[in-house]
Amino acid sequence: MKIGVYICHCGTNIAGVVDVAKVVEFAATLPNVAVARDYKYMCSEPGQNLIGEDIRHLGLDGVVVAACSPTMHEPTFQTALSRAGANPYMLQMASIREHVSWVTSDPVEATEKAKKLVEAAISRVSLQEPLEKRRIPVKQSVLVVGGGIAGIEAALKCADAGKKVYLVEKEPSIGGHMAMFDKTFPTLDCSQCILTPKMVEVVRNENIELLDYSEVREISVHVGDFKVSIVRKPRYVDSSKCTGCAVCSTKCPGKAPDEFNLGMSKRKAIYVPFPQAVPLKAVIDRESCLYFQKNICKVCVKFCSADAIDFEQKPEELELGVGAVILATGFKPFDARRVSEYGYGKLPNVITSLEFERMTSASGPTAGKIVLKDGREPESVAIVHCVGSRNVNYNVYCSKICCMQSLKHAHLLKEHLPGVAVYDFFIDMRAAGKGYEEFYKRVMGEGTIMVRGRPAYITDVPSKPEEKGKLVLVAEDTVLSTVMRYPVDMVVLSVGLEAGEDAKELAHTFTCSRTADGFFLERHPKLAPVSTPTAGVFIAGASQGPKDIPESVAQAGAAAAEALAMMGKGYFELEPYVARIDEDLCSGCGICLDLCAYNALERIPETGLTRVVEALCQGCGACVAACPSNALDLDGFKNNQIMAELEGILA
Amino acid sequence: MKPERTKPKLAIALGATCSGCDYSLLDLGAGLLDVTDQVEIVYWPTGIDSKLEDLQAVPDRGVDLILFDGAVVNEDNLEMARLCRKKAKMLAAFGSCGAYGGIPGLINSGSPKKILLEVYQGLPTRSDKAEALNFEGEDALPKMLGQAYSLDQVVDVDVYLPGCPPPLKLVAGLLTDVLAGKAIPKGTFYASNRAVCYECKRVKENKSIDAIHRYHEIQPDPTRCLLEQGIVCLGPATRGGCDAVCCTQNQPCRGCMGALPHSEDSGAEMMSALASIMELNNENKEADYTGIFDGLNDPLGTFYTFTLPKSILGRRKVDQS
Amino acid sequence: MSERPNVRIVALLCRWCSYAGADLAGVSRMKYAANVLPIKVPCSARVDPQLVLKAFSEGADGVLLAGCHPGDCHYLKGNYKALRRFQLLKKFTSQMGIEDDRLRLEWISASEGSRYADVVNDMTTKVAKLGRLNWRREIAIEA
Amino acid sequence: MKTLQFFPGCSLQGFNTAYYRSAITLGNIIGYKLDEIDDWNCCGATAYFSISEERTFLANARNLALAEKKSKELTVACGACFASLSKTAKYYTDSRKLAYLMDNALKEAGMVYDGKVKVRHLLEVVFNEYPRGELAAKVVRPLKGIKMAPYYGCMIFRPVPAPIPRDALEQLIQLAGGEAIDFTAKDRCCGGMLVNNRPDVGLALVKDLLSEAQQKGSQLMITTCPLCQVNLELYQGAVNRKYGTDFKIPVIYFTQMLGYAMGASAKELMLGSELINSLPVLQGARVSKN
Repeated sequence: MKIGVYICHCGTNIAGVVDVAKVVEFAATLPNVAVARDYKYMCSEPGQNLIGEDIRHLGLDGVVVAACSPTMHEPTFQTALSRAGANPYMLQMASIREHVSWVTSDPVEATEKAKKLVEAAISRVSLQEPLEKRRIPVKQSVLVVGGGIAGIEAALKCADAGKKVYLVEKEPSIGGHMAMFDKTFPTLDCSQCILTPKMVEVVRNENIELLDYSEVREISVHVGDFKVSIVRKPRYVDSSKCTGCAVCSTKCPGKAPDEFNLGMSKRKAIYVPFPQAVPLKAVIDRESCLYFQKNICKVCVKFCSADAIDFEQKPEELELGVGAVILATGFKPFDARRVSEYGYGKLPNVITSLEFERMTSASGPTAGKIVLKDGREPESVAIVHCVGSRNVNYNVYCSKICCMQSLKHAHLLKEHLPGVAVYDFFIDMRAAGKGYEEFYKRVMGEGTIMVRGRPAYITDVPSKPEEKGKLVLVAEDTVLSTVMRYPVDMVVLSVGLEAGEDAKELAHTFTCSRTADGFFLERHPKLAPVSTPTAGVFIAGASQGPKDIPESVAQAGAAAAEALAMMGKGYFELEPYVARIDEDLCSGCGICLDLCAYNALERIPETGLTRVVEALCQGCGACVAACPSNALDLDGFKNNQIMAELEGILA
Repeated sequence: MKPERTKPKLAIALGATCSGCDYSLLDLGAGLLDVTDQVEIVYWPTGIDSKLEDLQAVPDRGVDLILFDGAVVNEDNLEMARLCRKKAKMLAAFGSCGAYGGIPGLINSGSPKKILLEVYQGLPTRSDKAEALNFEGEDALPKMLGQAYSLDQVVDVDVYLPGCPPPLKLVAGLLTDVLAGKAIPKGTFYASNRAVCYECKRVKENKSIDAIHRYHEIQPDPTRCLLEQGIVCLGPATRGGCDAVCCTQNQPCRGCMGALPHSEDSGAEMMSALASIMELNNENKEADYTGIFDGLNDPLGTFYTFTLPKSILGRRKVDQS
Repeated sequence: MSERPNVRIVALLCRWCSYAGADLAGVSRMKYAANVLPIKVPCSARVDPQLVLKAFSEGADGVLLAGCHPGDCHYLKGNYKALRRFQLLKKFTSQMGIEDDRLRLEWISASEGSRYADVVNDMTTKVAKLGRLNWRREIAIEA
Repeated sequence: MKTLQFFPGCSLQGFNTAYYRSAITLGNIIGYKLDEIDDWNCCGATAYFSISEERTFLANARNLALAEKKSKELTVACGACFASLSKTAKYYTDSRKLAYLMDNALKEAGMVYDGKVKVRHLLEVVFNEYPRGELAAKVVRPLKGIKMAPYYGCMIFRPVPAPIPRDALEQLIQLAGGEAIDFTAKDRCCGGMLVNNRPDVGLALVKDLLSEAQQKGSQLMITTCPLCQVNLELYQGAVNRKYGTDFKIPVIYFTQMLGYAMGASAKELMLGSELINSLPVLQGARVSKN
């Protein structure tokens, strides 16, 4: 056994704390070590060549690289090995950056620890065996969860590449939050106008199967071939017949608050979510439908010329097999009620940014008029940033979009009501983005009064006559460092973005984890921002973190590209870590059989002993640790290999 | 006289043992006579009238096969073990005590000193509690070692015949091989390389148990795997070769045949296996496993009945006191 | 930690959550005790109790097992097995006189770098209080 | 009968015995016993605080250490005590530096604190430990038709918010049969010590609170903090003089309010001992009951 040991300086990242020379010197003394070198950046081309040369000339059969965490560069060095004709799995990395130099202040301790990790890696690698990656064919189809802008974009990209796409949306129509917006910052083009064409394209594109009003129930995670079961909720309207003429809803007597307008207006029991809805089909809401509640009415049936109404519809279950999944389940707006001191829900003219969007939208509840609850036009409006964001009591993170959104609202106010006084309360103005700062300047130019301060509370109790009938914001203007009272007619709370309600279940269903604040966790914050630890599952849009439209679209593209790359390759390379069984040792006790979460173990009928179904094995090793006769072992993580590492680390 | 000399020499020596292994030889019945015809027994205190001197008298490596049964817990055992090593061409660890430390090995679960006091002074049936132990002089007790050892922890061992007692067919196997002058590679185990389950005829269906039962608590179904019925059976982690004799008698395996090849610690193996299948049908976020092993008050005694000295930890931590 | 304890703690980290969490601690430059020696395993369920016992007998003063939080196991249900094995093993090790603080199971997710650092520090302090275990010395064959 | 390890603080023992007494009485009715920790010291709130916050933490470290000896929980009725104690407990776990300082200070006194104490406000305990239904069942003297202003004061939610919904007090008022006004000022500052050293600021704050209460027609103000009680009640006169207002709203503690609704006598609750007698209002309810 000839082992080459390579210690990386990583500039000063490692060498700044660890005495690399000492580690090299030490490594050279260890058994089986043919050569020990150090280099400034092992991951660099020359660094990798160093290894290649030694493999060729010294005929190394094992390599230890002590550098950053394997999570970072293991693939890099594995490639280096195979390029030089060695087996990539004859590599063992010692993480002396993430686990040593970055976390240890004392150089002496750091060097000692580095030595131990290197010794462990050496004794482990000397027991490692050549392994081959497994190739699993990848199904040429994608499941996109969520029909917001991110989901739509991802679906279209994959479909354009000729892949079969299933787009699942839990609401009756796709479009998500973007469909509710009026204008988009900073360019102020109409949200609907740029979104609807894409929505229509979704139904036009024959590669896309739109599963509206549906939800993913469960999924069995098998790389390359996810088995997904989807429940399609009953519309009680036969989509194939419905023309979307909406005559039914004009006649329908049942009423309910309109979700799309956030309850600011009413809709019928049978309704088309909004004029540009896709699919443009009616849907019946059981709760408000007289037929379902009182078994009367049936007016819709009478008036539907296409006789599309079908009260008998039942939930439908679909089973799909897809090669990749893109999660684009979006966000949920922060519930402003939680900030009791702002009186949302109690004070009639305190509204949220989203409600304001609907108000300014021509198709909205007020047909584009900005009005108070009593119908008057406001003379003064306050906009409050960071509602529910940057606050230890709610969410510590910055929701990123609120500053620009608020500025947009300030502009729209001035546009709709030239005379109106607008106060904009902010903590810090975060206008980072193309054309954003310019937009900020522009809005200031339009005469919006910027107040640097977070309102302490909003009250309808006047303390001086001029406050009668007004909403009073009490805030410290931190520029003047005095507490001021601002009487206004209307307050718009720029609510932050939170992870969707179902994010938790989704994360669980798709076995991907979430960050502390509940958004999906990417595999690597810098280098794999749209991947998850689960191979073949990608994330896009605000489900990964607060994002504005351009970012969501860009990320959706990236996720689509990842999925397409995987499918384009046609197969998925699976790490060769599989359980193996020594049939001469197996006694057929059956302990392992029921442990496997992937049913990769089965009894051989003839002998009664156990066999491993390699294709299904995911390499977790649960059975290996359980096997009482040591008949099972795990390639890449063999008992003797881990033991060797242990002995090395404690040597 | 001539054939006499050619007869292979056999000795059976004892360490810390109940001598059960010796007596089990009598189960050879008439077969034993054949053996005695074919070998010359130079030393077997429990079987024939022989004294230590007889063994000492034999020239070094003069005995073809010595079966040593018993663990090594005191200086006498140690002396005997070393003597046997010196005299034997082939030394066999005979029985679970010799091979793994066995029952006497359980003193490693406490300190020998305490145990001595307990046995010689603490026993409630003794009236003369005050009497001091004497390790000196004529009727001195042999000095205890710090702990119990298996034979191969103190001297080199050639072959192993585990079991409490070793299954006769395996003993016969060894004797025949020796008589046949067959070359027996060092470290050979006269036992199966597969676990007891391989020999156990009970039906194995689905290994997932919700509760552990002590043997007396239930009426086990004589046809189904005992473990599946919640009875702690060490079969899966124990060398076979015994034809699953206990399980056949509706008794759980207690692991006398010791750890399987490549395995250092049958106790840990079994704990892992048992814990893996325990509550297997109840794996979810809300699952609360607290107290699921309350039925198992003494893992040490349960999983290491015969193998403590040879296990990875080998003995209880010595309290610095 | 004021004094520099010379105890050694072996951390068996599942590669998906806990090892990633440890990486995060590194990326976030959180300083923690250098006494911890990490070993990467595919899943907490891969950890054979023998490994833990071996660690102690080979001279570890403490062993930390870490895996994904319940419900988040990359292999769906591995960590439950780890938990059950841990509970039984713990019963045994305490019979063998190994103090409670020396063997510990923690759920550390990929996003909990600081938690990893805290656990390591906390465990180091506790184990340091107990001192070295020196298991090998005590089973050395006398005579 | 739960036993609540209790930190009364100076004001419950001095100026505001009514709060202490009524808390005990309420306990006898709904089932808790207040067990005062021995030898507690000043919680360091108010003046102390603004001079050296660090000292406050050290002083409280002692209280927490004392508490820890008996139980992992410490219940507090005074808003100020709650704020400074819970703050100390939080910072002890959050800040290595402060923890270090506190440990050393305690070492001097031969004491240790392990960071295990959970500081709870009595309101939170009453709200979270007793099912609403159970409490409602105990109400024998519903405060029908009495409009009350639920006033939490600023400290229950700052800086360490007690784990209760922001309408906990409202819910309690309702189950006592009363009617809670929508009091937007419910968690705003009562002026604290400013009423003395900056009357211009302090009194203005008091006035704001009173005027909202009055405008929304509340006949009673319900407080959870002795300091608030004093400021709101004692200074009504001063406010009236300064701003030409005509406030005359009795201010009582939530413990008194609940206790009364649950049938305890005015004496046991020290009701009527206020400067602005609350009994006429409370008795008004009984009359209008039938």
